[in-house]
Amino acid sequence: MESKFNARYLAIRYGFLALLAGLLIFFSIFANGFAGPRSAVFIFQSVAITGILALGVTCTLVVDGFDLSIGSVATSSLMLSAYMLVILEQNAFVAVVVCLIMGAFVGFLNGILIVRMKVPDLLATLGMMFLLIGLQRVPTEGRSISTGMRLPSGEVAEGVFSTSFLWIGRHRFDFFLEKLIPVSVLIFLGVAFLVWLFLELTRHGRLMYAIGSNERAASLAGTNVNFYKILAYMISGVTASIGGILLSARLGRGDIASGNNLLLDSVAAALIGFAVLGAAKPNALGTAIGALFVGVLLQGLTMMNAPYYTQDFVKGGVLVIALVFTFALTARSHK
Amino acid sequence: MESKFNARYLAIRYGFLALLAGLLIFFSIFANGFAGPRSAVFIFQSVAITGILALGVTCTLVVDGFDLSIGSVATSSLMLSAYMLVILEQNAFVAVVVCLIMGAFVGFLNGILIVRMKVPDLLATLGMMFLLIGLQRVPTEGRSISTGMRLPSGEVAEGVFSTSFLWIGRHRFDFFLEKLIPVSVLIFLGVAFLVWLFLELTRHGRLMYAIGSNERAASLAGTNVNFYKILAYMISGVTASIGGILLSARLGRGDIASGNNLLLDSVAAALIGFAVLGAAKPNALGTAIGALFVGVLLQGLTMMNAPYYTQDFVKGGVLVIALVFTFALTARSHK
Amino acid sequence: AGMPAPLDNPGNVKIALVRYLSTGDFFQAYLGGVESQAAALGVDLRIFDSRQDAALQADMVDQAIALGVDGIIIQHGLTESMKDAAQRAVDAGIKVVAFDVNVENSAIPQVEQSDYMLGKLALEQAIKDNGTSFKAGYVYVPGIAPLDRRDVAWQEVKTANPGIVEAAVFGTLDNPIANTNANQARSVLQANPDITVMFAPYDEFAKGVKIAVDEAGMTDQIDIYSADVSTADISAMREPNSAWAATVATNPAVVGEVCVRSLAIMLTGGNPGSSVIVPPTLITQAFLNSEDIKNMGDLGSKMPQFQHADVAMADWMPLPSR
Amino acid sequence: MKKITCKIRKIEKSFGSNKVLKSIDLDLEAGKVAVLMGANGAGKSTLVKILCGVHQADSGSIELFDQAFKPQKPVDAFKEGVVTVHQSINDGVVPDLDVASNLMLDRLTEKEFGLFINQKVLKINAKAIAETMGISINVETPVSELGVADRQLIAIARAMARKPKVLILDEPTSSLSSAEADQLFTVLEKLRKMNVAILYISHRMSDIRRIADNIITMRDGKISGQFSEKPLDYEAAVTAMIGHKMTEVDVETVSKGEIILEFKNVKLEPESSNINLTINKNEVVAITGLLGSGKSQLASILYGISKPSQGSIFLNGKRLENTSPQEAIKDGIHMSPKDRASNAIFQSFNIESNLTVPFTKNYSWLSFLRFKLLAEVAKTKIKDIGIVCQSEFDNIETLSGGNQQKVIVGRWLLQSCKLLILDEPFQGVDIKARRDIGKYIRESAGERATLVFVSELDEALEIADRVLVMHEKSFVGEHQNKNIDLEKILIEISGQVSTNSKNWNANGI
Ligand SMILES: Nc1ncnc2c1ncn2[C@@H]1O[C@H](COP(=O)(O)OP(=O)(O)OP(=O)(O)O)[C@@H](O)[C@H]1O
Ligand SMILES: Nc1ncnc2c1ncn2[C@@H]1O[C@H](COP(=O)(O)OP(=O)(O)OP(=O)(O)O)[C@@H](O)[C@H]1O
Ligand SMILES: [Mg+2]
Ligand SMILES: [Mg+2]
Repeated sequence: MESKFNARYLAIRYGFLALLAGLLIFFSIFANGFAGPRSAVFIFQSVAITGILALGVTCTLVVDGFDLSIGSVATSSLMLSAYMLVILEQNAFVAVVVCLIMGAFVGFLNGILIVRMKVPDLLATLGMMFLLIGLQRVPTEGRSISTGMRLPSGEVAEGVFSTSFLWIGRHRFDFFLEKLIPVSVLIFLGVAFLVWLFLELTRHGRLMYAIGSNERAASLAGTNVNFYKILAYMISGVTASIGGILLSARLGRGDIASGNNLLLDSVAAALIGFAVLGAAKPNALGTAIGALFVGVLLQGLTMMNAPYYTQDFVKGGVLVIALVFTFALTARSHK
Repeated sequence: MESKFNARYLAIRYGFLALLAGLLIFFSIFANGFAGPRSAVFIFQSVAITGILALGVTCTLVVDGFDLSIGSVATSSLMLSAYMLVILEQNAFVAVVVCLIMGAFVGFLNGILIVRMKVPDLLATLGMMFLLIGLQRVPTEGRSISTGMRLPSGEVAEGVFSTSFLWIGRHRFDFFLEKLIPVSVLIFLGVAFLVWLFLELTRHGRLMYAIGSNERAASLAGTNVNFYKILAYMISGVTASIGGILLSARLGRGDIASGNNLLLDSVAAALIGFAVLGAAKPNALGTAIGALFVGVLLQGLTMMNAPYYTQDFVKGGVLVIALVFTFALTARSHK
Repeated sequence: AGMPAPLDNPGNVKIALVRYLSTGDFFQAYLGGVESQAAALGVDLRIFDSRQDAALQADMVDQAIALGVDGIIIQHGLTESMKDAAQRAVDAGIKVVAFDVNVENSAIPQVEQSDYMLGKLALEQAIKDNGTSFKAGYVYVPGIAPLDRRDVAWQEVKTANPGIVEAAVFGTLDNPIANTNANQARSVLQANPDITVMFAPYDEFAKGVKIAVDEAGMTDQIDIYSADVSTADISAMREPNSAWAATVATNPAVVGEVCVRSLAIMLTGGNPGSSVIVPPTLITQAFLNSEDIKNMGDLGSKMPQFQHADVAMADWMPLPSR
Repeated sequence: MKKITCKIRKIEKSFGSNKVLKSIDLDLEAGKVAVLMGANGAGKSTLVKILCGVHQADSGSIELFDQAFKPQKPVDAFKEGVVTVHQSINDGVVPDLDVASNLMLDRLTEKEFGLFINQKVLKINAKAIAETMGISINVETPVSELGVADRQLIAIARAMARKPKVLILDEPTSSLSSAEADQLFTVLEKLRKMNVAILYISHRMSDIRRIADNIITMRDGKISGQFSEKPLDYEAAVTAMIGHKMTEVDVETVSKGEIILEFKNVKLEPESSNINLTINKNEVVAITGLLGSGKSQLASILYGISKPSQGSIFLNGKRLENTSPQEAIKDGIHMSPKDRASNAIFQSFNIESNLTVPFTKNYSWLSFLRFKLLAEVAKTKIKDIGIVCQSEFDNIETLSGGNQQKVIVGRWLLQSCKLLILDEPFQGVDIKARRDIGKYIRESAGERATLVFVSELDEALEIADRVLVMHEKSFVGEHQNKNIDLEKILIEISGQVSTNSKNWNANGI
């Protein structure tokens, strides 16, 4: 860190945020209906689920891992909660708990595969992904789960998505304005805060970064590497299952087609997070901002009536430019 | 390597191949129509495109990179070839050359982003992926390209997929049996052979492995690291565009499609390749066999009339078990 | 010009199209229909694309409400996620029509391309061509609403005709759909070389099956029956010796127009009826060949019922220029 | 007459606001070994990196054979015949490839090699290169299975085989023992005769005495002295290097406390002889021996990483049954491992985080890190062991090699323990710092037993109360550090004593 807080330093640290601010101003002026508290809440809500997943991936990135199974964990949790509610006719609490346990268990399995069986992380989680994609469709033979559906046995499913479960996905708290803040946004913010707290402020977080930096050294310094790695994957599994629960509560049905893009979008958010505040490493704050960044961009483009394919294009373009900017600068200053 | 060629050594080296053989035998007995030369050719054909993409990814894995853009490069090449043929009314040769150049150029851009702009590989190629997904849809405003389509200008596109272009996707060479071997299979085998030759037997391949293992050391020993990294991404871009051309020639139209599954399947193949012959590192032979493995599995299950969701499940399950087996053993023998 | 209020001043009327699905020819053509009818009316159209994110789609309805639109078209989606959102729009005094999604609301007319009828007509043609006993392959991925509705027709036909044997069910939505299904169909044909009919009630499936049939050299033996149509499908059906015998389709552009017209009627205080059905049309290979139809435009001009559906009409209603 | 091969003039280099090189003038003569001495962080490696194209000078010029020489990247220097063995051993080898490819790595980058690799020819050539440095490893072994010493030998052998015109060796012997070092010196003799200009950087006086033709000393980024009159005045050189006279170390052996560590009939390998050994509180015991004599293996056993082939070890009378470093630390055993780059450094961390990693528990409240406390602790330790840095928040990668090593040793001195194990703690540490650290370790030795594994005898003599000698996984000698019989130790180290006895007892005579 140099004494002169020069232009480059500022660019690295705040370049990405400046870009975000620029986008916000641009859209506020040119996109009709973009500015305003409700629109802001939409943005948060639209990225809440990917954001939560991305925070989990961030934890695995910190220990130098990678979790490709999050998307499928989320959809499994979506299907599982629907199964619990509609077919097994359980209440909301049971459904939520079972989903969280499922997420933790999948994360645990991933972790065991990686630390005990020494399967490379990409490979282990990829296998898990395929496994779950198949598994989640077995109980209903690939059908979506909704009240009144006919089961393979011929019976009709009588359970319903209880109001308390739907509350998770649909309730909005008053906050200055009436019915402003959805539960999912609060959960997103809560998860982001917790993951940030954990990674940045606790010794466990620091040890996880140590493992990501040099696993051998961490182990020789007395860190229980296996424990922390498994923990990272369990966090990732749990956050993904939270994402799935939120999705389920919003949809009100176990829809097998939903959640396709969760994996790539959350990976994108976590990776964009590298660029925030010039961190150049996985970090919770960056991930949350990364997710919001994508949300702002898509919302703005939608408001400007851009066709869907230009949204991908602009998303990619802005991403590349923003990142080139940040990383090229960071790299140079390290020379 | 110990003197005793013991059971573990054999298991590591040939376990995966044994599993493949086991599957072949199983399906030959239980899946009606599985055994036989035509069926074998289908398997090759069904994995030709993912296999070719996977070989490209392998090259980027070798230099410790990763290319997430291959799926979208392939679909871009699909659209571009159709655009060249149908709308610009070019001949097959021009269309193929332009697609290959496009692939090389995208790879070059990826490489530049990574080596010059220091953008982490996952991030650079992810951005490129979004960019291409959007870009490939812009010229036709999200429509598929086929002869007779109405252009945004109001004109009708008169160009056709020429027979010589379709030949690439549809011709079959006689080989003992009449019309047995499709062009795409030959191309797959050719690409596999070339990539294998390049990685294993040339000094360039060896240097690329050196870069993947220790970039700094390779650079200090005089390796032009940037050149080889860019080269790896260019190979990956070119192979992906070959995949796209084959797809286009098989479909006979410029089909708006996402390359998500192409991406995941080819990554799977490349990663499974780690386990083949106990290599525990990216390698061309392994990748090709990995692709075939997935092909055999899917073909067999389809022939046994297994519902589509069990296919994912079995794919994931066999993958995980095979890999646990291989990696757990490899790790233990390294102790 | 001559339209009832509030359309007498159409520049001040804002309508929103809230989409669940957008990628692909059908949806692009549908959008084209919506746009051209909206342009003919002169209203301000806003498009919200949720890209298959059902939760986001519900949010988008709320966004449209916040924007103060006068009318909303909900295009596809899930009943469960859209029901409440649609109700909120109705509560806000906004006119709403829903296309291909049942939002369980009596104030909201349902525009439908009857998926059941699509399947039914295609299968009737198959029976006409092949008799009531044949060995069939069926392409189906459960859990996708329109495919599930088409499946109902298939199940009925099967029960009604015990001579029809379902030799294999396969299908996948893995991208690129046509290519992946071609691979599966190849395997199926290899395992069941005596199949004579392929029911592939989605044109991407049909395309895949056609590739497989061509590659297996079984074009003479097999007939493919499908749903949906596009320019590319027309050329595939018309290839020499094509196995693709018939498809049943509604013109997606027409569906789009009907949606906007229904909404316009509601805005002016009228009632298009609780269910607006756009009738499907049977398109056979023979017809395409005899009329030398090359693209969707030709199809429209040779088949007036495909070009324009006389539903949701009013005498003041301006139509898009052809 | 003098034949100047390489003329360095007015080279300046800064990293940010840190001015590292201040107008360096230096001549390298053909057929001469110029030894560059300087405290940790003086700027030696930076100068080397400028010469070989890793860094570019901010100003100044270099002439090679009277031609301007400005390498932009390593290849440029290579092509001109400037060959470097870098200080960081991991910069020299590619672990996933086999020894043969590693030895031939630079050849592989050349067009002349041809497109295809003939594995047989590659192996033959590699073996030839290996022989120059007396490397006897199977060339098909992957380097990842080798220890630091072998890796360093590979990097050196490759450089030697390049037929360099200017050869730069940055602490080449830092992880070699005298036998391998001797091999290196033999080869250097040969190169000297072939008129190669050699720049040799080392902190080991024994090396310097052995091969220096002239000595250049650096201090704070400036040349502080040049010595070329024979006989070379080593004492003056050291003075020029550290800025004042070096005080002689005189180890005052202390009275020992109670027994802390006890080996009972321990065998490292089934064939090696029994070890019976006690280590006491308050004493510092150095264990020395050749490469591969089993020092690190012994350390790893104490630290719970591996198990002895038989026998038992007691700590404070309790049998040691650790299976991981974590458990060892809980028992009060601290170990600073050798090979800091692979085993100790967290590259993305700053100094403070690197120092405190094992003891975060002590500096946190309900798992929350107490950042102020951490910074204070780090600051104190930086002062205690004299780490040259700008602040405790510097990234560890920006430190010079020796200073990185100090951080790693400092890490294990943060908290008191029962048994402190230091494996090659002075790797790359300059003489003065070594003495300072040694003094610090001795001063703080009161409440624990201390075991130091070193392959340099000098280092052992500077720090220890007692010196033990290992050879082929067995102990062969024990000496109180008072009027030590150096002849005898050297004989023991080289393994020329008969060790017929299958039992070996050392209980501090
Ligand atoms: N990449 C870098 N960025 C910032 N500062 C650096 C960098 N490399 C070295 N320095 C600083 O330059 C100074 C000189 O370091 P150098 O490595 O040249 O020392 P050295 O003389 O080789 O020491 P040692 O004997 O410990 O190897 C040190 O203060 C170090 O902190
Ligand atoms: N944990 C272990 N288990 C089995 N063998 C080991 C272990 N550690 C080292 N060895 C082997 O024992 C031999 C002695 O190595 P060790 O590293 O202990 O020697 P050393 O005297 O410490 O040498 P150095 O100076 O290189 O550190 C080497 O051949 C090494 O491969
Ligand atoms: Mg140095
Ligand atoms: Mg050692």
